[in-house]
Amino acid sequence: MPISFELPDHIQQQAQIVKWMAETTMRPYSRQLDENEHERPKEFVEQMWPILRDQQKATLDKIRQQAETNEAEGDKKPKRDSTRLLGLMMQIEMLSWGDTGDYLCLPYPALGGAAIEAVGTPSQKLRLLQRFAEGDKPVWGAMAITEPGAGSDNSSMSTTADFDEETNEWVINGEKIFITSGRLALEESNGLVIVWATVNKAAGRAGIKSFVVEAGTPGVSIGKVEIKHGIRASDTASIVFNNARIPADNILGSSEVQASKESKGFQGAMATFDASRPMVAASALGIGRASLEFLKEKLAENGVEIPYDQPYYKLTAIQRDVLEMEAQLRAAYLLTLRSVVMLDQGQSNPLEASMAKLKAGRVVTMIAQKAVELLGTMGYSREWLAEKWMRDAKINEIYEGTREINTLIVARRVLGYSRHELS
Amino acid sequence: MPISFELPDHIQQQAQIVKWMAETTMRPYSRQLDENEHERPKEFVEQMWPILRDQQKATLDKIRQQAETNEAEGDKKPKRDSTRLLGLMMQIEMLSWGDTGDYLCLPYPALGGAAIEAVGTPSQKLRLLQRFAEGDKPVWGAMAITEPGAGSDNSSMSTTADFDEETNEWVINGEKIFITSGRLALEESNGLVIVWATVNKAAGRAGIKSFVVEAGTPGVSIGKVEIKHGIRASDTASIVFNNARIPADNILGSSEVQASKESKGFQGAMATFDASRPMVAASALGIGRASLEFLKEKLAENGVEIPYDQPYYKLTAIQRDVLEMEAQLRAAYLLTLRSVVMLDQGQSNPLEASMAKLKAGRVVTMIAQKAVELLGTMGYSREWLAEKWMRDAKINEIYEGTREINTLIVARRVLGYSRHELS
Amino acid sequence: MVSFTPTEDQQLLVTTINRYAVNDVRKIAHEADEASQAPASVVKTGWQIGLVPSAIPEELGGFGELSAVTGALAAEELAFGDLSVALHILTPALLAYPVVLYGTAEQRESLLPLCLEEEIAPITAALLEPGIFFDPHDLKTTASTTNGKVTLNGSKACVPLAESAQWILVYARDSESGRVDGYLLEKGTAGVQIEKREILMGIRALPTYRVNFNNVELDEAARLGGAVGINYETLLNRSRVALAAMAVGVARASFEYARDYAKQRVQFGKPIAQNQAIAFMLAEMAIEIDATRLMVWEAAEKLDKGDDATREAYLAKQYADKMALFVTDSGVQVLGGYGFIREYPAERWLRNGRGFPTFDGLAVV
Amino acid sequence: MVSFTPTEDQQLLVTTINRYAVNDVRKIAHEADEASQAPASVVKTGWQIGLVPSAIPEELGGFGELSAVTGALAAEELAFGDLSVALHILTPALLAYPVVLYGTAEQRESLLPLCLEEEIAPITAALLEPGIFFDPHDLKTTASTTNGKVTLNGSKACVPLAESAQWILVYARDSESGRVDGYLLEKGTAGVQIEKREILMGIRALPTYRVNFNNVELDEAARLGGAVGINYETLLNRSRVALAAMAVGVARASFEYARDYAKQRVQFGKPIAQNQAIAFMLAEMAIEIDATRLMVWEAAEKLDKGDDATREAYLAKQYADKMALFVTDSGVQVLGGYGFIREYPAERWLRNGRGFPTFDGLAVV
Repeated sequence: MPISFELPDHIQQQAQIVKWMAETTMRPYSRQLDENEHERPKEFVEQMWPILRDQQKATLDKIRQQAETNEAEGDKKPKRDSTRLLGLMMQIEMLSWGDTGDYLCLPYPALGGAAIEAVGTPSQKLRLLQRFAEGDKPVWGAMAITEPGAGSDNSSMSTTADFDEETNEWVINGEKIFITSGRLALEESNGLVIVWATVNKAAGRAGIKSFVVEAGTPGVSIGKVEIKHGIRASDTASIVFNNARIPADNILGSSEVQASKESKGFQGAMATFDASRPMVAASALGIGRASLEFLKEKLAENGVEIPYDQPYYKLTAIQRDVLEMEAQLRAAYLLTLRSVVMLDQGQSNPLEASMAKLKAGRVVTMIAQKAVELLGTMGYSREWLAEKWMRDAKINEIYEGTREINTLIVARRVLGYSRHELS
Repeated sequence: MPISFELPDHIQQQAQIVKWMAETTMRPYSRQLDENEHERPKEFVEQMWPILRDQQKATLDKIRQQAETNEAEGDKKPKRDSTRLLGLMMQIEMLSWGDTGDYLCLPYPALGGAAIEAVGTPSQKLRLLQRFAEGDKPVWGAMAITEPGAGSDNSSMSTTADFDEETNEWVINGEKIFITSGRLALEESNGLVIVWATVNKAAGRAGIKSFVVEAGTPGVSIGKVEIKHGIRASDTASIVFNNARIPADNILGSSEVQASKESKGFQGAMATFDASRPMVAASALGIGRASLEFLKEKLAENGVEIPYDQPYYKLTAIQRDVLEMEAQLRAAYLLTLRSVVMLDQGQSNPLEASMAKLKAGRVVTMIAQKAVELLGTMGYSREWLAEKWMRDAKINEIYEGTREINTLIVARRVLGYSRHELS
Repeated sequence: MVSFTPTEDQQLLVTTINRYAVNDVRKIAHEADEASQAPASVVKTGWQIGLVPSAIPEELGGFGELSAVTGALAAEELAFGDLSVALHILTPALLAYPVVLYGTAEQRESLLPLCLEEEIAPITAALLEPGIFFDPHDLKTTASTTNGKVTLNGSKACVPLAESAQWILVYARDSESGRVDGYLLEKGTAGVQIEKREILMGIRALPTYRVNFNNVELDEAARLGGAVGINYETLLNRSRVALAAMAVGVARASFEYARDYAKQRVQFGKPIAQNQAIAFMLAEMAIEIDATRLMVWEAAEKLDKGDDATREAYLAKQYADKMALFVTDSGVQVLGGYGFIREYPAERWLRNGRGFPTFDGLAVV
Repeated sequence: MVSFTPTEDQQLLVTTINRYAVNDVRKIAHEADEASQAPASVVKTGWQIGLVPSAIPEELGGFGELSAVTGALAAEELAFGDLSVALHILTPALLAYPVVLYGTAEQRESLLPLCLEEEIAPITAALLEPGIFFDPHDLKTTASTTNGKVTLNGSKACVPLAESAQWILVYARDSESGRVDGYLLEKGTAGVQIEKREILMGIRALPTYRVNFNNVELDEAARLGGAVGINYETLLNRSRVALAAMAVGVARASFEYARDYAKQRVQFGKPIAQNQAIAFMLAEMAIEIDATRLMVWEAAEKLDKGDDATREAYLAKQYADKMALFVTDSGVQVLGGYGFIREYPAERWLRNGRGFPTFDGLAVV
């Protein structure tokens, strides 16, 4: 089909609904949740749980069907709804426009679910994701990768998983940090956390597998709950594993994956990120949009309108800045849109995903910081949300691959270099 | 003495005189010399030769005296005139304000002389520099380091110098490129070129020594004369050495240096650059200043004045740009000033020199490029000099250490890292 | 439905132009720049790809395809070869497209057939005006109408191929209403003075001229679109899209050359592309090029849908201007000393890339 | 004679302040930020370094040394410790220095001795005004003089330590002449309303207040400098220099922390500082910090010489605002995830660093 930027109506309508929710259940509480860190966005979570739960239920039903048909017709890659991720992108942008901290508290499998979908077997999906598809109480999923010593260097993990033949269990030891919704998943709901650990340190990447740790597992405890620069409504915790024992079948993936001496398991993790980066970018766009819209609104109240047909020499400094911010945000939006549509069309997009994540992170950080400046003393005041959006925005240059890591990925792809040729 | 930015009167007067010369013998010919590449700035050279020749003569007399006194009192580091390089900086800035291409055609020992002063013995200085201190015909010096394959990587030189016991001569073979005034030195005057060559390739840096090749040496020929983006009045040539034989004493430095298995010789070259980088920065500043002054003049003619006490929200886009250009140029000027004054005070300044060179190169490139834009069709026209200054400015991010090389040097110094720890 | 895939026809066209850009244009770009003239044969080959003819309505013998998206794809690819040649080959569009869009029956029938000839059509347009400031909404060139006659006064700058042009489309502001119209001016009309060729930093192979109008008298029939006139803002947007697309082409040329150079150029024992400083610069270049292209496509698609594309076109052009400078300057930087030597193309791309903020009206889709 | 070497006295002062900044201030900076209050003991220790007292004329018991250069050196070093504490300790200068420079004999004798006490002097000043736009040359707070009485009306924002202040120096525009003067306002004057404490993104340990003036009646003797008044532009320049110097201090703190972190933090088998991406960022940070400091010193020296320093001070401040954001943002970036955690100082430096464009009049040398 020819080049087009036209969003399907149903997706635009969805986005409008989400915007309305953001205005009614997120924005009104943004300041309070920022000032009272570790308080939870109750209203938002309660409103979202039934929706997400039923979506999850539908997804599981699909998987169940496929599992059956597959037995019948043999394995077939299920045809993808070609606007699924596009819709997701628009919803995430609007949710993050409402409040990124709240958005990160969505009661759903999150990255943990993404990992399960990426490498889990059908039966694992059905068993592990069921909790997100039933009940009145919200349930959270999370992903635990980063370690105190490791940062972006996931290949050098020190968290270990040893198999205990006698009890037929995996025994996990180590500490993970910076886990979004870690406490929500393990202490405040009957959730689960995907933990990346090595079964063979000597094997490096190849030894790394992903394990499912469920709430209530003995030997698992929440360590530190972080106090942060921004996204304070989001739960960021560390988890300590002290001889934590989990069932043998809680290692993710088919028996080949589990056995494989290659780094399939690790690549699984990375694949999860390729899928998630565009959504991180979408979330970033929401903050940039919130910040820019608010700025323009306040400028208009003070008599500053933004023209779109004036030559440079007739612009004021502020008009020039806002036009630059708008162009940059549009550039980031379009790069994100491209990376998402590629996934919907079943194309691999690691380059485009990192381009989008990198550009969006940088642009919204710039926009939110600039907005604070252009709004003067009010921009710097906690009476308005501009300063909060500046603090929220910055996380997008840090989490799920820092600016530097993503630039490195883009550079490698652009140059056709391996990890060894360009590090 | 306390913190002060006050330039001594005599230096300000010098600068005024140089500015007058720039206005009368450089600017009027800038366009013509740019359009007719490889034409020489005759008027300028003729006016400068007697001045530089007599300065050189005075310098040599000093050296002669010192040589004598030193024999008497033993070697003492000569006390430095504490404003010598400061004066030089101001003069170079003004000359380059006039025309950088012309400035690079100054009839004097240039980098070649700097090398001779840095590592040459007193007798070598007297013998080799005499030609720059006498006669009616201008004489040029030059420095040949870069090779087709090597770029900034001077340690991997392939030009060789072998000693011929029988004739007691050095035999040089290889090719050097990007030599400023190379043709002026060897073909158009009785000048000389300092050539960096290895006496022992296996020894890497340690094997590299500097040799003096004088005009008229058999086996030396000018290869390619470059056609360039900017500084077109400057002579940039390559030199081919085909069994070029030079006297044994034309290796620079004392017998220890010559014999040394360490890289004293190479460090000599690098020391030359530490001394020359601030002057390259000074030359860059001249272009930036020319470009910015011209821009402000034309803007004023069109009713745009630059205020210095207005809040940001009351500025136009152009005023904001010009204020930014001015601040940036001042920052580069002050970093350069600091690195020069340190040298005058006998302090080592490799970090500050690279900071100045890097900042000045980047700033003037930005200023000159921006000026072309803000001057619209006239900025892009060859009827005005703005576009020429843009082309001239860019060389400052490239020669005598690219932007990247200088950033690397700054980074190493700032981090306390060796070449091996940070490359 | 969102999609980033050109149609098969478009892909075929791009491939054709790419072959021309690489095999014909690149080979002569340096000499053309030095000689301030592109070889006639190369211009003719480029013209015969048929970009402008295909936009001529079918009833007049063309293909009736005037698509901004297709135009943007073609403009990028042509500029990837060389900007001077791209602007040269598309100069006839400066008059032809507005006539296709807004011309009266007479104007279309009399002028558009010129675009179906073997040789490049001798037609051009004049929008830019001399001086350091230019505002397309505040033209200094005026048209005053009195009993059936239109009188033009003023000066235009940077008019491509004006000297050899049979017809020049001149944009002027009505001295009463202030509205901007286009006026079709035939060679040799009294009061028209074409000055000696302009000398510019870049696009040196493209002849451009200052043109003065001193009480030039025209019949009212010379007004493009007659009484109805033109949609000036739309034409400005079509020009913004064309130029932004060309900026992408120039930048892509510089980027690809720098990328390949950095991979083969060995220093300190490894390709310089293996230094993060160089690799990261190349990554940024790639991102900015892709981002700009997407902005160009979005604006172009809006034009093809008939929506108001002012905001998108304006932002895309503004973004492209900055991107072109950043990328072409980085292209020179990556090459180091060789970036400063004219036998290497990087410095030409920088000279051409720097010009986009001042090229208003020099191209159209 | 050009020189970049502070005097021995200045170096001694800087060493003293540095010891205080490192040993006393850094230790409490995080808690103070969280608690929105700096410990009184730390404030007292800082006050007793004697920066403000030393500026009081000798005949009143001070050392009579009011040097912009010395003030800039001190401001950088204090802000290197913590910006809130630096602004807190120097708040009395906001009233004291203008009085030293322009006060009448009575004003000097009645007010300056407050600065010689053990405890920090309870005096401050009010320049900034509410709203998103602020122009010091277009104050909304007005002073109208009628038969010997001055009436103040308007609102001020971001007035440090206003609640505990005995005296506030209020800048207002004369409703007739339009000229700006300073008015000395004593605690409890009728019509003065100090609102509840402001909440800001940064400088959280510094209490600042909105202050409203509703027909506040003062004796004309309250005008600083009496009939002669003040040199307002000079005071603005002294404020620009002070703030720019503090921006250098904050940036230097962030840079040094990031540099040391990058050298010890090992990833992929080596310190992250050995990646060009990180190393080059640190190099740029170092250059911008040095450049800004030199600009600050140049403006300060001009002030000390009594020359008009408007251009230098304005450019230095503008440059410092940008530099502070670039450096403190990079400081967070270098730390990665830890840069986002409040127990690490980088994010506090970013919140403080971002504020400089809006701190007009919050410090003075």
